[in-house]
Amino acid sequence: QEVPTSVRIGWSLAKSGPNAALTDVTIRPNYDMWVKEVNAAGGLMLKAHGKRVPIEVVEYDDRSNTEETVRALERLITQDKVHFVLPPAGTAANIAAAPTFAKHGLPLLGTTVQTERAPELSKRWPNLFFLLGDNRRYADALMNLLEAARKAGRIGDKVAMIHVADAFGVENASAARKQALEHGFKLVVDKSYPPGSQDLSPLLNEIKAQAPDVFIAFSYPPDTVLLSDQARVAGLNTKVFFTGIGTQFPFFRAKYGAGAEGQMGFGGIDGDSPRMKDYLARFKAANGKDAENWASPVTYASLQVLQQAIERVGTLDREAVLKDIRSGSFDTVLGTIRLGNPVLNGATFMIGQWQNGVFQGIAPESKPGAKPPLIPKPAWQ
Amino acid sequence: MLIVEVLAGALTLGGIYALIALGLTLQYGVARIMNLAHGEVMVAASFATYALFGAGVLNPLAAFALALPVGFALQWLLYRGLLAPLVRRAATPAALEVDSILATFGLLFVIEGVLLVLFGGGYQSYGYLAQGVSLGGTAVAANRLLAAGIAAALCVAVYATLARSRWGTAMRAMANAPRFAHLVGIDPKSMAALAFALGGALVIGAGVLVSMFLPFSASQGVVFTMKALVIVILGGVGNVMGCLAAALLLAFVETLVARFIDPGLTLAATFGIFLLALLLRPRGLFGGSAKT
Amino acid sequence: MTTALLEVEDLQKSFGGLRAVGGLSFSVQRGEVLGLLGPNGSGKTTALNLVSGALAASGGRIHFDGRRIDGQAPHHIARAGVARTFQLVRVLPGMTALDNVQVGMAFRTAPAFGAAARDEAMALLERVGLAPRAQLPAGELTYIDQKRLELARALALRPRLLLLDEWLAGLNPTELRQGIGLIEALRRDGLTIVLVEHVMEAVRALCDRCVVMSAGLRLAVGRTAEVLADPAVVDVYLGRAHA
Amino acid sequence: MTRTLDKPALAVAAGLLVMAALPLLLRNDYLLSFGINLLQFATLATAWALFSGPTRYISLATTAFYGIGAYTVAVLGELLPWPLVLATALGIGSLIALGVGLATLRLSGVYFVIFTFGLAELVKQLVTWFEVNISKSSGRYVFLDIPQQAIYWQLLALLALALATGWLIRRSRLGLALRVIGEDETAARHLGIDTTRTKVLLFVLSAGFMSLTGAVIAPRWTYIDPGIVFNANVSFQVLIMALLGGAGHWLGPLAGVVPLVLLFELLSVNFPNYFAVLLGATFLAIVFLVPGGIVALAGRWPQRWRRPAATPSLKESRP
Amino acid sequence: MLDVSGLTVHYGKHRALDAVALALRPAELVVMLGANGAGKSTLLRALGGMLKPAPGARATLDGHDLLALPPHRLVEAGVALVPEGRGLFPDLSVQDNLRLGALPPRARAGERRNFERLLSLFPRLAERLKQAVGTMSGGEQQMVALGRALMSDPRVLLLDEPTLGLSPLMAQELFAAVRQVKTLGVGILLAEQNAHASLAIADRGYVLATGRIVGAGTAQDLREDRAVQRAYLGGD
Ligand SMILES: Nc1ncnc2c1ncn2[C@@H]1O[C@H](COP(=O)(O)OP(=O)(O)OP(=O)(O)O)[C@@H](O)[C@H]1O
Ligand SMILES: Nc1ncnc2c1ncn2[C@@H]1O[C@H](COP(=O)(O)OP(=O)(O)OP(=O)(O)O)[C@@H](O)[C@H]1O
Ligand SMILES: [Mg+2]
Ligand SMILES: [Mg+2]
Repeated sequence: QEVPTSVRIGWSLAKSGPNAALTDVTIRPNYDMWVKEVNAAGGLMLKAHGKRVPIEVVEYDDRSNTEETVRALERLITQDKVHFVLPPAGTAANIAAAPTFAKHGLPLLGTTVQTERAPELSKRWPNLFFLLGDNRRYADALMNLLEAARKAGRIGDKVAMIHVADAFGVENASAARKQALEHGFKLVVDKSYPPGSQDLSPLLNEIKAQAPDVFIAFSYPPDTVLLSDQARVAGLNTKVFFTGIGTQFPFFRAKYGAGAEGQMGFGGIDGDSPRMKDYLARFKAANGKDAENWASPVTYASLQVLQQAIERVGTLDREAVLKDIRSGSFDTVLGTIRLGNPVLNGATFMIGQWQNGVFQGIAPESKPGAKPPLIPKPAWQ
Repeated sequence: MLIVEVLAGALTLGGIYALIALGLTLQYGVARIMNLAHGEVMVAASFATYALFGAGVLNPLAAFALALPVGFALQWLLYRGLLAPLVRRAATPAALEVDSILATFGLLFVIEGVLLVLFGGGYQSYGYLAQGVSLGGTAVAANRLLAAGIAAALCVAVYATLARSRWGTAMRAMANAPRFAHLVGIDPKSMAALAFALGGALVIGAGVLVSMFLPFSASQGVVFTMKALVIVILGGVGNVMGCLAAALLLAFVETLVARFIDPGLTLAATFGIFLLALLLRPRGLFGGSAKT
Repeated sequence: MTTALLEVEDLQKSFGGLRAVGGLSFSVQRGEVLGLLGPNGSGKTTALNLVSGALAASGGRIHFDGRRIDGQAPHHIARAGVARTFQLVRVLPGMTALDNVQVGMAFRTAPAFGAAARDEAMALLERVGLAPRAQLPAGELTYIDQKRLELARALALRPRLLLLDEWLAGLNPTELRQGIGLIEALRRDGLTIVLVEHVMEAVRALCDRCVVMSAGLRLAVGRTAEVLADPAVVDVYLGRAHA
Repeated sequence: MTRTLDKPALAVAAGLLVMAALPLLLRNDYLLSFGINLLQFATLATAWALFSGPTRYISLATTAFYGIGAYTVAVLGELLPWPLVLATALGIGSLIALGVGLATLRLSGVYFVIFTFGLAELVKQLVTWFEVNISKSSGRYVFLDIPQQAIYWQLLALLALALATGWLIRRSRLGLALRVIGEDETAARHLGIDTTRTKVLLFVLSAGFMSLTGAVIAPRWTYIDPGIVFNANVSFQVLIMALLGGAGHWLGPLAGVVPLVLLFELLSVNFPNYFAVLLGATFLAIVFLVPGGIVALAGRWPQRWRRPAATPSLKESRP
Repeated sequence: MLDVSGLTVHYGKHRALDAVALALRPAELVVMLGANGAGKSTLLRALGGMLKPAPGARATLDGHDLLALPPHRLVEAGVALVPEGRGLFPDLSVQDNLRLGALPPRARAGERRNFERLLSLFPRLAERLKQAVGTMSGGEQQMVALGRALMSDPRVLLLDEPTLGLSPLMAQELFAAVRQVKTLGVGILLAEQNAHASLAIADRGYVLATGRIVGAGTAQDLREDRAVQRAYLGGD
């Protein structure tokens, strides 16, 4: 068998358009950093050839357009003859990519894809993995947390929930709605708003008038900032204040500093884990900025999975690598993970909270490293 | 209480809309450049403010004061260098429209691309004057209020100039029938450059103001361009008063719908109102009527 | 019904607060040339616009050949046999003169299209004196030639009623004589014509009867010579020099 | 009124035949998907120019119809046989176009342009609202096992149909009516042209092709939501391509689509990190170097070679 | 005052004016006669800056070179053109249109006086100051156009068929007004098809045919010239 001179790895990311932010914050720094690290170590160790082989990257920009994604992937696979392809950015792109990955027997370790149909989809395309887990579990985790707080007498049962009007918002909201009602919470506000809103104060004022104990917003980063800003102005300070995606972003801390204390969002990390600390430090050194605290470590972990599977198999045989991914266990920044179930639950925290400048994982509370939530959240400052 | 809340919300939003749209109305109405890069220019100004503020060089208000003259100069150069040649060669207004759409579409990508290279694709946001100010019992963000105030002052100044001054009348004449401008001693080229630069300065100013309270990203410009276009058209091309009224109308509709009907329908309502208005008044709310 | 080809009763049109036409009535007999006169802004063009369907009337009735046409779309009226020219010419600037005329033939009740229509179109251009410029883009013709082209195009519709809005304006006396001759010839061919005109020489030469409007109302109607001698008409319209 | 095929029409027909054979000869996934992209834009731009070319009404509603087609597939794809799904997409798209066409008759110029843009946004917002509040979901899955080749051929057939329609209309009285409307709508009305019917008919026809394009391409994405299928960029890209080629000629849009799709591909393959800047710069360069569109550029030299046509035809024009 | 020589204008290959020379004195009314297509409008448009003449042309106003000026400077230099089609701003009000006439600095001082004089000349405009010009009748627009030109306090007034579309009464009034303007010292170059009426008020005239000046003389001489009578006065 011919010895490869390089391991060709390809990706197509949204470098412009609406998903560019996701690419920029969560995905690309990890891809770049991983390639750099692997190559600094001499490359991927291919046992079968008895040597380390450096990674060679082929990358494209799909401009946040799924049609472009599909075409770029096909180009990567058939023209550029890459050995492996890393996932694109966002739910739509990952799902659009799934048939192509499947057709070419490539593992798709999705880290920016979230849908309530994850279990069903991973059956349809067995090489599709959901590393962020089952969408519905997030609502579960949040509601369990609230339930506990209510039992402890720290909050009442009035919940105000808003969500951005797209798949992400709708799915999270409907799961949360169902859970909230099951747990006996009262939904005093339950509304959606269009993506790209420039003023959410009418909504916040309406919510304030209801004086809820809990505020939940399934929002995108710009809305998360807008909501956080406008809630401060409106003086809406609920005992639990959940916003996200975006709360876990480093720029959130940069912007609000200590003012972010107590605000909750998706994700979270174990602030005391040495491995995580090491990852965050390396990330900062490599990219000159802090890592995001949810999908970013997961993305890095997915790369570690791929790397370990390839090195364990020792060749670039896709089928063998895929098999190893399904059966093996992997040592990652998130701890040890196994992908027997393609929908990976519990690898990452689902709910986090800013505590002393760290976006600390607080739920599920059973997860090692979880800290108790800070409820009620301190006043805005 | 509720009235104040709605009023404050609508007016702050409307002020900013008006400023953005006013810039476009000058560029499109007078200089005849359908500027698709309008929003990107604005976002670029937001990024520049962010960079300057972040580096501790300027606070946003100082940046705003600087933005107007600098923006004017930059946009003047842009017109003279890039667009004037197209104006010169255009045989008909329709040809100019096509050319300016194509050219500013290119410009849109260039600006967005440069921003992507410089700042990446993520959202940026900084805090400045973000505390609330009590206004008749409702808290309004100081930065929004300030921005709306400045925007309103600018709009009134521009409107008064256009409506009352001789120079403003000349500019409206240019908007109406540029081919005849020279008959009354207007230099169409410099008037167009002036209008374009003034419009550009306004939108750059708007970019600075908006950055105080909205997160922004490189890919976001087109949202503002389209909103501005909708307002300009709703008000009637080249009609400054119409433009201001349309901006306020949309802001009120958005605020009211968000507050009393369903926030999910704000944009639908915006476009619904826009389409309805055009169906009833095909040349905008305040558009002139042509004679057969 | 009457034998009148066109019957206008109590026609009204307002623009905002301005009553451009306020209760105008007149009729046009078959084969006659009716002059529609009046000071500037008295509503003549508006009246033509109402008859041809360019504007919708705010009140009143219009009958053409016994059928009611007010409220109908302009293309219906055009196909029914009413052709017009415009005070401010509207040729199709990007098309040749010949094509302009051929367009007139393509959409009438008995359409002619393509090569079949060419000869007919050339004949019409010949008739208005434009044959040598048949291949020029209409936008490059002089104002007067554009007017001629408009007439040829209107004739291409094979109308029964022709509405001419100041078609003779801007001709020098020699050309005016030719123009008058042309309209006379059209009338001889059986065409009925409504002539809005300020050129008195033409009105006197061509019109059997005249309607004089003032401020949207009918000021006078009758045989041309009588109407033009009417002191009220002299006062508001003709001025002493022409009386 | 000559219905015989002229030289360009023959060339185009031959080109289409060659394209139909390509997937059988090349068997390359990437080229196939590139071909699909090319055909998609070619069909959209040709459909766009059917209406907008001669009337000079610039429409930005492309994405509305394209999205309607795609959504129809997402909703009905698994319930009905494929031809019926396509027919439904065509029906819905045409019906909406009929309503819009009738409503927008009084609009002209830039008012029409922005109206159509607003329309696309409104459709997107309403679909979103419906999905969020009534269907309680926002993304939809299109699990249809339609092979890529089949998509390619369907698009090719659609393009051929659109081109043929454009070619026939040019030669018909309808085409003449459209050109007159483009020149002077008021005059057109007084020349016996039913401008309303003409415009609406063409608008519906053009929208029908767009809806079908959206429907045919949808199975490629697997997952769609309103943000994806009602993407305003599609309208703009189509507009730019058609304008660049020259919308007044029935082959103009094609002349714009081919180089631009190639250019997009070239830039995104070679300069993934500077795509936007380079694309913008190329656009500017094109505007300055190719005034009047590619058809005009191409039209310059053949004229010198060809003898003047025996029968003078109606001159082509471009908005 | 106004001296023109060697004025040649091409539209593409077509030569519309061929080495035209003419002169105009202050307070003089000169009429241009010619069949349609003779080049009258072309001449006025070239002098008014709307067309660029071929090299070799000369046009001076009191010695100042007019052809060196960009079109928009001509008004300031004292040349006002009322073109065919009037060249108004249709969406602007009558008042705004008139006010724009006084845009050039030279006209500012006399603006009030000119405005008042205008309104007494055309009382109809006084009633319609707020109306958008585009909605006025053809004749009303013609008044606005002439009025706007007069507001610029011109030394030379170029009028292209100003009575086109005016009622007989209005045309008389307009000619009277033109004569009055002349007495203010303005030189007027008038292109008119209505040869009778224009020769009646003109001092001199030129005859244009296919772009060349083929005849010139006092109004009296021209009226009596048999060729002119045949061609332009409808005589036999
Ligand atoms: N679209 C319109 N909007 C507002 N006013 C209008 C409109 N069209 C015409 N008018 C007004 O209606 C009146 C009649 O206009 P019309 O054009 O019919 O006059 P006319 O008799 O043809 O005059 P002329 O002889 O000068 O052409 C005028 O006062 C004019 O200003
Ligand atoms: N824009 C143009 N393009 C090409 N040729 C033109 C253009 N304008 C005028 N011409 C030609 O120039 C010649 C002179 O035209 P001009 O308009 O000066 O005549 P005129 O004496 O004013 O005639 P009229 O009495 O019809 O107004 C004509 O032969 C005309 O066809
Ligand atoms: Mg009239
Ligand atoms: Mg002339």
